[in-house]
Amino acid sequence: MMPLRITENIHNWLFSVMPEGVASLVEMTLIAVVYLTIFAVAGLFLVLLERRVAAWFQLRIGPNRVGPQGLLQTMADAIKLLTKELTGTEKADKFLYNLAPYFVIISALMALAVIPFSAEFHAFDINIGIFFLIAISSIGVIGILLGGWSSNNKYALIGAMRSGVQTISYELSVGLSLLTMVVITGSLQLSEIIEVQKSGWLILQGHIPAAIAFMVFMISGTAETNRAPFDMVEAESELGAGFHTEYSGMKFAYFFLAEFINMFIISAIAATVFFGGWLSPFGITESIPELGVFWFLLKTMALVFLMMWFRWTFPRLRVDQLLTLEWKYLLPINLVNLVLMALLVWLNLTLRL
Amino acid sequence: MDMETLLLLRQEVSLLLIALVLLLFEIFANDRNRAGVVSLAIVLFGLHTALGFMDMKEGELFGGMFRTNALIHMFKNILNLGVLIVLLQSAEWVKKELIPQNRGTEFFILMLSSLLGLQFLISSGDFLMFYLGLELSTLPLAALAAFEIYRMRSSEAGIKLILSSALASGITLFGISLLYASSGSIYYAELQGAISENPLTVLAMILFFAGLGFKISLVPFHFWTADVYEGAPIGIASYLSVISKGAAIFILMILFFTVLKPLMHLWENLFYLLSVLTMFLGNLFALRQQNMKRFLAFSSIAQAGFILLGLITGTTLGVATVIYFILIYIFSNLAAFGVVQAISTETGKEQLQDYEGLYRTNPKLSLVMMLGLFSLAGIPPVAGFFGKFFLFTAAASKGYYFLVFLAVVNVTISLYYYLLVVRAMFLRKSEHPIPYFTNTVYMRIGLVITVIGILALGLYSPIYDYIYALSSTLN
Amino acid sequence: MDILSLFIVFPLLTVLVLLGAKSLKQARLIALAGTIVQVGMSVNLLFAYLRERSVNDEIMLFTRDLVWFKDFNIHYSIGVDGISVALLILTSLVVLAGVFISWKMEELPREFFISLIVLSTGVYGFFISLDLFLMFVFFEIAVIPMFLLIGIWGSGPREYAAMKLTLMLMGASAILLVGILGIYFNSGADGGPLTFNILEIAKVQIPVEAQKLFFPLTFIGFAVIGALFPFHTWSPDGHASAPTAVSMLHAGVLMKLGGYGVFRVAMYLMPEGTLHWSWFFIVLAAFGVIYGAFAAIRQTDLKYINAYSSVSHLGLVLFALLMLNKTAWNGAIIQSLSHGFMTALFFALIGMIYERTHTRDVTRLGGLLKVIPFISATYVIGGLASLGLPGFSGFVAEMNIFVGAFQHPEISYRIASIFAVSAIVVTAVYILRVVGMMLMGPLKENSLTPMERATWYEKAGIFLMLLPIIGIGVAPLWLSEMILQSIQPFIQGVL
Amino acid sequence: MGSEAIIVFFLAGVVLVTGANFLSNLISPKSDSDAKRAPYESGMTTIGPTWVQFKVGYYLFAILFLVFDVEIAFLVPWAVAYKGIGAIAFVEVLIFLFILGLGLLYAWKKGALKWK
Amino acid sequence: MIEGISIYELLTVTSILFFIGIYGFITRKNLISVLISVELILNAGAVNFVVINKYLYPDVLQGMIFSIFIIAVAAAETALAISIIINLYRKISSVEVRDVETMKY
Repeated sequence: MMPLRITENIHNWLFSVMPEGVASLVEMTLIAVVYLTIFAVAGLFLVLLERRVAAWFQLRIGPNRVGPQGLLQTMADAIKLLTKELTGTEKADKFLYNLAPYFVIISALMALAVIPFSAEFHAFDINIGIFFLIAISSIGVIGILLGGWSSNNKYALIGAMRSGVQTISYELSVGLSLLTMVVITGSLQLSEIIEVQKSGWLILQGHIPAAIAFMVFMISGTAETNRAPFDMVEAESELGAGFHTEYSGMKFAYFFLAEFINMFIISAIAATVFFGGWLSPFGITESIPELGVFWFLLKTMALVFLMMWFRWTFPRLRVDQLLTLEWKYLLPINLVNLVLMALLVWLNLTLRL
Repeated sequence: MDMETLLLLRQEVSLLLIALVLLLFEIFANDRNRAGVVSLAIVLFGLHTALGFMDMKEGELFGGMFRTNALIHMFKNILNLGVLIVLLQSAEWVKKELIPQNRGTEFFILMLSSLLGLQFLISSGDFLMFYLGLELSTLPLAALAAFEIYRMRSSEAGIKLILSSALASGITLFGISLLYASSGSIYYAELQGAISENPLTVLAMILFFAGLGFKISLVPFHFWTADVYEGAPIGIASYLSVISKGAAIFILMILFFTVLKPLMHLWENLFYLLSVLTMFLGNLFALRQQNMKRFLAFSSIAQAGFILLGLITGTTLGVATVIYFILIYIFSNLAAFGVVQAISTETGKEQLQDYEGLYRTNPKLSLVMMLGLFSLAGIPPVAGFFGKFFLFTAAASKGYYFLVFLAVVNVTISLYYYLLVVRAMFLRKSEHPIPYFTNTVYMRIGLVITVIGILALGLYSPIYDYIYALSSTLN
Repeated sequence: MDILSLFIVFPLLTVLVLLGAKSLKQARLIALAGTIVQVGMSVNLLFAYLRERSVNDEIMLFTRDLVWFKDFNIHYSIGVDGISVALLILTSLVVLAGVFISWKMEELPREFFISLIVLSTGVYGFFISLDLFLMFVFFEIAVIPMFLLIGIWGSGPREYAAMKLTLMLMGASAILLVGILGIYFNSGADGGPLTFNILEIAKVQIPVEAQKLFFPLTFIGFAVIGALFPFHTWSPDGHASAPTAVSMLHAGVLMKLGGYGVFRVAMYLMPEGTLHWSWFFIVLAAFGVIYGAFAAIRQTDLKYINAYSSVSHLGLVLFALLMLNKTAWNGAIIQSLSHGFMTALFFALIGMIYERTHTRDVTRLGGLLKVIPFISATYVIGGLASLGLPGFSGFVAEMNIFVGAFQHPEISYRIASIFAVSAIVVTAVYILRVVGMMLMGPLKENSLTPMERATWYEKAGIFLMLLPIIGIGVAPLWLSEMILQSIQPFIQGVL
Repeated sequence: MGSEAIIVFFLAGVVLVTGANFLSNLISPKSDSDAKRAPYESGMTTIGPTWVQFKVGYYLFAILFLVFDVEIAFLVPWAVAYKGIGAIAFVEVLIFLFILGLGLLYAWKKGALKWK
Repeated sequence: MIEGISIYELLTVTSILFFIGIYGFITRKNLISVLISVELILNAGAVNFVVINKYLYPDVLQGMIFSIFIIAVAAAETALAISIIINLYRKISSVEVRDVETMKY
């Protein structure tokens, strides 16, 4: 229990040396700093991972010069981006143009807040966790739309519109597949969802419908993060860089960062909802809760890897194929699946260990 | 979800089923049998209307959200009948305009959805159901108003309707929230004892009134009326003018006579003022209209002012006379709108001067029109007279003689513009009269029903007695 | 079917049959048959009434009472007394004469006769109803066909006239409605059930304050159709534009509704109100009498002359009614009848003259006695009756009125009476002026064309009007007796 | 942590973006030219206005999304409460989804799901 | 319930929101802005319900449920209004209020 006690210790210590208001302020600042760090580190790490995985798939080495095994490559990229000039387009809507990154970053950050890294490492265990996640993740698309629209660039605009139609379409499937699982748990609170999984991960509890829901969730989650094969938003061969064509330097980095964090979030949610989050498989390390973070990250990274795998496996979809996939396949499947799950729960056919 | 529940919801369920059947029809229809939707919808809805006359038990559902009793049930039947007439009268237009564009089914589905909303509205037992009913009845209408997508005016009507209705319902909503704040419930039954006079409740009542005032097109909320009536397809205009208005008045009456009864000394004055304003404004604006639809729009504003005369009483007599008047008003206004519809569908003419010499070419249509207008004006022996007379009696029973006096002055003003139409049809001769044409079976049935209603409702008194007997259950 | 309901049902049946008529010939035959039967019915009613009256001293005879709207206590309640019977006979005769006069109605004949008969139904119903609501219904039924009759078949500014007439009369009826409602809500004796029945309300004392409030409303409501000054303006325009038969019916019958209503409703039910307001309305009525007479002098259009003389004569009726005594009332009712026949006769004759000369302008006519002697002669007779020559009905009526008026104890009323009497002189002036200009003297251009003598149907119409004028004039006591008998209960009520 | 966490994270996001922007402004080079500010259009000068009229398909999907998103909003409470209610909740959601499914079918049939 | 903030402050906020909506509805010249104003009014109502429910009558969830339905209805309303506005725009290439005032009195 050591690493988790730290927070409590700090908490107690803070409140013992300072007046209450100041203490909580400091504590909050600490939390913010910790999460910002996670945010940045995760982002940088994922970018690196992506490049390495891509290289691995293509039988190349990938970044390997900066730092040991190229580990500092993305760090260097970040510094480079920081020093780049910030240019803007003429006639752009300056206010919205500058506002857009806030939307994407804040929504990603807030989504991160509700992710349970472990039983104790959980900043914001709200009772409507999943609902909150669905809600907050749809704010990101506003940033994308604003960015595209305010850039005064046709590519950006088209990219943004495509992104809009794609994100909102697939959001339905994300929501519905998560709801399918909520039917089993009867709760939206992420900690409770994990609690339920102590008697078996949900993907096992709900067997067939849960598997369908998982697949749907991964597909639509990938689409929602605008990743390949659903990346016609930023299809470089058609649209330059898509909605962030006119963003440079640090401002571009925000979108880039947010995209990877979103990928992490999607994977984390999938890991939490379907694979028991920080629970160890079959409870093998139940006695050592410190390993929760490890299990959580392991599962998440596995799913992240899966998403990267998609990228190099499937060709990019055309916009009509993309919408057909969602509206004519995923959505009806999801609706039926929901009913199936409801039936399962009603008839008590779920599996419990 | 047992049988008894379903039986209480019978009207709504059957409406919903019809809408779904039509939806299925649309999904599986092909180009050849698409036109069949008109007959299908009308026959189904006719059955629904006929079945509605079966007795229904009294009861509550969903913990009091939905309630029904003989009075509400009867009013639903009135609405059904009205909508049936509207559908019959619109059949030809749908066939001519919408079926080729492949949009015929939607017309019926939206219309029935709106009716469904109204039925929930008048059956509501709490403000949530009330709000949902209100919105469900308005939104499809906005879509319908904008239904002739190739006409600018139709879109204009649609946007005006949706924006102003949204404003009104927003204000109502705010009023409901304040009412909820002051009394802690949204259920009528619980509110009934909980309302007391304090500034918050009064404010809540006034705000709440806005939404219904909008639907009834009382004067501060009437701005949309004429434009929407003119721009929207005629069937929609007639629906707006009678069905949705009638239902709104009915629920307004229920709410103000039961829930808000403790504030009666306040809303009496409010109604008094609005009644006078509405009558005068509606009538004065109607005087100068040249477009038949606008003309009927203002006339229907004025009629709303008359209806307030009955609402002001807060008694059983008021309830009975108002319902009776609405029933008559449905028939009269639909007769007038029906003729406008028939002529517009056939020739596209909607101006008053186009009607000159109509009697010499289309005597039957002009007779129907004359009956309808006389009924609207309140001339015996057609039904409208009885409706108005009883409304005035209701107002006079509370001692509002001066209000009645103002109302009769308005009746005279209104007679002038109704006679303008009669003058055009009967007195004038025209170089280019509307040529003779025969109506479709549906239109004929639609018009004949209205004529029977206009002639029979007043002279045949058991109808009023029945309404009166049911009305006494409200208080 | 009782003898009175027949008066409503039969005309409606006639209308139904008329709907099937294809041509002018069919239409006028059906209308003629229908109206002849109506005359038969009314004559039959007269004898039945006289028989019944000798054994029965109820206020109203042949009453019938069916509940209509029970919550409002509205009944289909009918019954007649002598006054109603007399007016019913007047109506049926004028309608029949109207059908004769309209023998050559070319334009939309079917609709014309239907409107005419609907109008007469309204009038019949009005005269026989004992229920205020029913009365009001028939009142409006009688007014509305006028719009079509003047608007479609009229001449000159017919649309304007039709609109003005309809709106003024309907406006009046609207005011009347307030009055009726006022009466209704004060008709419950000590919290008893409210009623529209005239006889029952008469038994109840309506609170004096209410009477003072609602009497003027009711009075004006009815008096407008009786052409009370200053609400008479619809009448000349309406008459001038209306087709002949309609003018006859209008002046002969419809305007009587006013006097009858004032008498039977306003004054009977609200005696205190009457006493309180009578001075005001007497001034108006007297002024109307004089004004009508002087206005008639100034006119050159025959119809306008007759219209203003109607205003004058009917002003006299209201004037007499307000004098509140038996003799005056008797005179008022005889005046109603007499004026009904007389003015109908005039309008019929004016119509015939117009048909032949195509003008109604007196200054352009002259020497008609030479070319159309029958019509001219009857015009002279009508004129003499109108200015109150003994031997004709006008004399009996005006005699009674002025005698009654002078019986009034108050000096101010007598002064008003003197003014009203002076109108007779003026009447003589305008009647004789017209006769002199139009019938005597040399022929003028409009009179030169060869003219058709009066046809058989025209003569029939004229005789129908002429006979009662002479009849009343020669044997007034018979009529007076019937009327006085009927006035009796009113006397007790009012005085 | 209570609900104030959300404010903390919001502020953290604001601080992050603002701070990084500030930093970047501090250390990045600044030069300005017309060419730099011109919108990018594959190396060509831009043609016509940028904010072009979009095909209606986008809006169509947006509206469809609205329908189903609101549906999810209603399903959430249902899903949470489902276990405790049982049969009746199942029937109700069946009706709900049936009507929605018909709506989807209708949109399908009408070609609203086709990207033209 | 938020500590340190009483119902009065929250209701003041919603009232301000409400009147901003009304003001916007009357003064805005652009149909979309008008629509947004209407949404402000609706949201003011929705927030009101939640606040009142939470602060005054926390036992029964009437207000909460109501607000969910308000959101749904507002969505439907917006969808419909936007569709009509798009249709208008396709015809007259404008979403200005003055351009959709062809019918007057």
